[in-house]
Amino acid sequence: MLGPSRFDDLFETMSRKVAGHTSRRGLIGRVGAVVAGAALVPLLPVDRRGRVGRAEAADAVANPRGKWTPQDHDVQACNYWRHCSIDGNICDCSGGSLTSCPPGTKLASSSWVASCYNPTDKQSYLISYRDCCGRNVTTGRCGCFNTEGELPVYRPEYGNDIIWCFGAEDDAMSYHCTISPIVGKAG
Amino acid sequence: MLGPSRFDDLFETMSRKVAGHTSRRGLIGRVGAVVAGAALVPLLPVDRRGRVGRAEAADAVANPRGKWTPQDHDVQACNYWRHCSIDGNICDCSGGSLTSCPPGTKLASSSWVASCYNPTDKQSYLISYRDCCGRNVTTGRCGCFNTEGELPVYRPEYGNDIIWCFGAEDDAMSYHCTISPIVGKAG
Amino acid sequence: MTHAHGRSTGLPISRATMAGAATALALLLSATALAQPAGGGRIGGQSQPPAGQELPVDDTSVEQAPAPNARRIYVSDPAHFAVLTQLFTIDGDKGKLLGMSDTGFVPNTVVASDGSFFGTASTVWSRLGHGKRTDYIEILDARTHNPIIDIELPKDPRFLVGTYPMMTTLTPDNKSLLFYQFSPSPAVGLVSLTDKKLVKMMDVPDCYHIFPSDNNNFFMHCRDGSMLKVTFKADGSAERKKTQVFHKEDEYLYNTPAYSAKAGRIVWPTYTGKTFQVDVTGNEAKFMPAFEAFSDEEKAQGWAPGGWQVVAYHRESDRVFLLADQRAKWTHKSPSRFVFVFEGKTGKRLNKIDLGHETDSIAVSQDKTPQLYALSSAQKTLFIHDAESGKEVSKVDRLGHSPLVINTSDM
Amino acid sequence: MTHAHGRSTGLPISRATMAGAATALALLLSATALAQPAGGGRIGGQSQPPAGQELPVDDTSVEQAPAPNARRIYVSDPAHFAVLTQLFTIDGDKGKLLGMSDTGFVPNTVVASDGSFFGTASTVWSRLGHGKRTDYIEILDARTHNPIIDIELPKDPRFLVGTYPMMTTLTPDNKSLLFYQFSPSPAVGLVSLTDKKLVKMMDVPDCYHIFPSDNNNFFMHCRDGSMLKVTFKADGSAERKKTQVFHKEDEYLYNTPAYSAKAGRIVWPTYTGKTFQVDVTGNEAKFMPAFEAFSDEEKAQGWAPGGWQVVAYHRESDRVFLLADQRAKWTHKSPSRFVFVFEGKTGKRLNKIDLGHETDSIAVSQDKTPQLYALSSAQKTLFIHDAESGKEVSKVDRLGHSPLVINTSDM
Repeated sequence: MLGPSRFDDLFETMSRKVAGHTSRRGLIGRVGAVVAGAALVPLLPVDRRGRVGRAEAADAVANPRGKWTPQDHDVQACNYWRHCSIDGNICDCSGGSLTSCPPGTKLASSSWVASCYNPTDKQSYLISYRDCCGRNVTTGRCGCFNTEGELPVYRPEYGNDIIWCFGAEDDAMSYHCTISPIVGKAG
Repeated sequence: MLGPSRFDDLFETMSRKVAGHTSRRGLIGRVGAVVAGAALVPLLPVDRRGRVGRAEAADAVANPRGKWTPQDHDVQACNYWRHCSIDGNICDCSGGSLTSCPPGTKLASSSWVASCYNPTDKQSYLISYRDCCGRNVTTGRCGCFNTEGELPVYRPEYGNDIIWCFGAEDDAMSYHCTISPIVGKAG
Repeated sequence: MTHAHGRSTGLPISRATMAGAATALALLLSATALAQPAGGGRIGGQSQPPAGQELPVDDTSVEQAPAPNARRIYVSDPAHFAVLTQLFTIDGDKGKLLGMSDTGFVPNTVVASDGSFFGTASTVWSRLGHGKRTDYIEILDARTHNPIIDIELPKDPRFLVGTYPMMTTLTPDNKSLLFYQFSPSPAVGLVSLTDKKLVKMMDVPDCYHIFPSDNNNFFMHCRDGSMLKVTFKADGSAERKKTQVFHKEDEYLYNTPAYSAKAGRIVWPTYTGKTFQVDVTGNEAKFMPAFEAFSDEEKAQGWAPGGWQVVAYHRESDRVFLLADQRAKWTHKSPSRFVFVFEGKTGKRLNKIDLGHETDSIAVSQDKTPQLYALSSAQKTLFIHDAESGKEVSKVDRLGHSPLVINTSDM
Repeated sequence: MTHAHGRSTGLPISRATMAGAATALALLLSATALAQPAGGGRIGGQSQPPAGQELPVDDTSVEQAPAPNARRIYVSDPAHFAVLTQLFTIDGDKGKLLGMSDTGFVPNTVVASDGSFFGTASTVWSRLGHGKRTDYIEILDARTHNPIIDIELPKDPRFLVGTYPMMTTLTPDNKSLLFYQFSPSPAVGLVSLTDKKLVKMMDVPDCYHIFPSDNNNFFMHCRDGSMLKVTFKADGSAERKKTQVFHKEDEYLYNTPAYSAKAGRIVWPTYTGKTFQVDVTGNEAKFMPAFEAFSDEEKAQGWAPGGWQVVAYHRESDRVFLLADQRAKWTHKSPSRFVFVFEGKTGKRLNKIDLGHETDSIAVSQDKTPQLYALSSAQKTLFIHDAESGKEVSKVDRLGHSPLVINTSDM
């Protein structure tokens, strides 16, 4: 799991614009107080691009280069709106749900928050992708590959190739699947 | 690897008929002299039924319950005549050949000898199936499932489910693929 | 601790600002506030909407499987003898995958007689396909699917063989596990799950399979066509006694007989459908009259069993289910499309079920209105049928690479 | 010892009797006579037909791969992030699979600059997906494919990330391996392959990728758009120096740049095809003028790079190969069907190759008449093209589950 020093670094260098205007220590102090007792783990991207090619995913769009178009009725499909930035297996297909890990896995203690658009109520929500870890990947069960807004690895808060099982208990760093809970509305 | 005691047991109980008419010690003595320095490892069945369903094998016959019909032109096909009793992956598809293991694998020190009919010269040959071990199975590369003359596990000299990597060096008991060398003519 | 505990009403940046140009910092802040504590307590539970927070919030958790019942099914995928394999837990009532567990090379599955746990004996290497070899037994809780017992075995024993259900088994009290050793000499390993250790390798003659008739007795089947009774003590000291020869040399018994420990019944078909039954109640092997599943006319038409697990037995109704089809000789392990149902006591044929799909293995649940499970390796699918009508009621697909073995609880 | 040594001219049972009723004993005898010795010597070699033995006899052996050349290809299959993965060795000349090696979780492949060995950094657990975690480096001989070095790493370091070729690399002398650490803080691990141990974790700022410019210097790319030069000694003590910022914040550089250590050239396209090149010869970063792969008109038509490894560089001809297609925004990792060829020095477009198939990753061989390698994850196939004409000359299929990364030797 990332320690405070790494956390500081990320804060400091979050983006070029932000870095210049932010008092790192001040922010840390405030957030630290708020989440007292909680690990200071930045919730970085948990997505893993490349695991499943769009063309390979069971419910991928016909054109691997086509525009992402979300729907709001089939939770196990890759184009379900909450999965707008998932790159992994949907836990709902493997004994979990949109918000729960399958039995025997470990919930990662960190995640990446992204904003996804619900086409039904036309609102955007913050989704905190959390990995379920400690079991081998659920090959063939709803592997998805969505890369909306995905940035390179030197911008890890938006990057999508990182295995984010670092913080799971029992050193359970193998990847199984990902849940897509809503954690708030996005503006 | 099977030790002499196991070997003796098998000899003694090879079949009900044979067991009654054979002097175990006499046979062992003679064979032992012949293969002086060689391990007394019975070359039992190395086939593993059920790894690949006939219907699933790439070049399986259309009917999984149809009669086995050998051919003499495509070494990588499951119905190549030498594979008449193979149940595993053909090494020729994975960097080996009909008689050689792929690089990095270990040749099992024991094998199972079967009689296969060559439809071209209309002769039967003894094939000594040898396992190449110590690497994970070559998934999707010429898995075959032929069960001609295959008997239950209590007749292991004809059974086909045993992983015969017991004798491979370096404790390399994982299964990779199987070669089908000719070791003689069968009658 | 749920994320609700980590949520702050005093976040210095309002959510309204999160969309737009400055999202990087905002997202990280938001995310940090939601972080789980290291080694936090129970995961899950209802989260309270934080004060002053009207936004929708999902709680997160790790599922537990429902309490196991007779319709709990475990499907093992040996994955063409890969060194990494998987075991799928399925709810037969709902036709739903409950979870999956990692297993190693040629895994053999056991299920507690009360369903409370399941586990496997399998093999791993320190570098996947090579390196240091470890044979081990891992027992998992049927609800949490977390490992509760892990026992490493000594190096020699385990029989690396296509997975047969009765080659690794539990005693009826679920306190001991028995596994078969092929090399260097035939033996049965007695493992105490209570003491979490291998007690002893018990030598046996040239016999195979393990059918525990009670907590201190098991039967095996021997090359010569007899059964062997082994009576053992807690320390692994054992006595052996062979029965009569009960089948001919050319009557080839399948590697995957059905066994109900609670009924004390072994049901064992041959390649041609002649079906032997052994009653081992009272720790004595009583050989019931064998019955022919197929008439001579049917045999002439090619009817014969075929598949991996070709037979299942329902205890309460005394019914035998036999997977069969019309086939060429020596296709005894190829899939079949039909299940024939017989009364165990009489061998009378009661039904012929057209499954409608190629099937490699069958099993039945032990409840009063049993389900018939039909597994297709090629389709990677477990089909769930009503055992009485034969009608397909549900199915679970995408079961790994080549799922082959079904285990249920004899509960 | 070959089986010839074990063959007897005095076998008590003639081969003529082997067919027929008594085959069981005969087969076993025959087989026993052919048994390999335990721990026997070199396997293989020509067997002599035994005296008085006119029967056909095959010799058995374990293959060695041919001597590696510039057309030796390694294709890594992370298998959708499975904990057991595979690395395929391919002969580009023959379009033939030479063998395969087992690798672990998110394997990162390295290939010696003279082709003499290859290896991976990956992760295993003692119970497959769980248990004790071990990060390790395994180096295998390019001909025998046997492991020659195995180094276990301390627990924290390894970056578990989708496999990028330049996140784990070798120094040009092939004596040290450098790997990236993400957590708990950014660092580069210096591993001595000579001493077979981790020398030190060298702290670095928020920078990524490792481009060794000689045996004691490497460059990284930092979040702020600069490069970082790290000069290190054998003991891992290091000095760091940042360069100018060379690209804008919204110029998103791919995670998989091309790098030729022998040319000292990094070629690094953005999502839109603007291609940066850094010359690191003499251990100084010289930024060449970036070129646009696509005109404004082409960009308006949707032309942009896309795939996993989207760029390759041929040293001798100074050519840049870019994988691209017409696409929607944010599909930068989806496969493409075309390769655009540019002169490195000028950025002049020389060719547009229609591969004829969806391609996730490309690479080129470094010989005079290079091959262009085009890997399709979905088709599990490496297509081999002539890099000049673009014509497909051969292909190797059935490469595991989802092959993604190509490694060649910069020889």
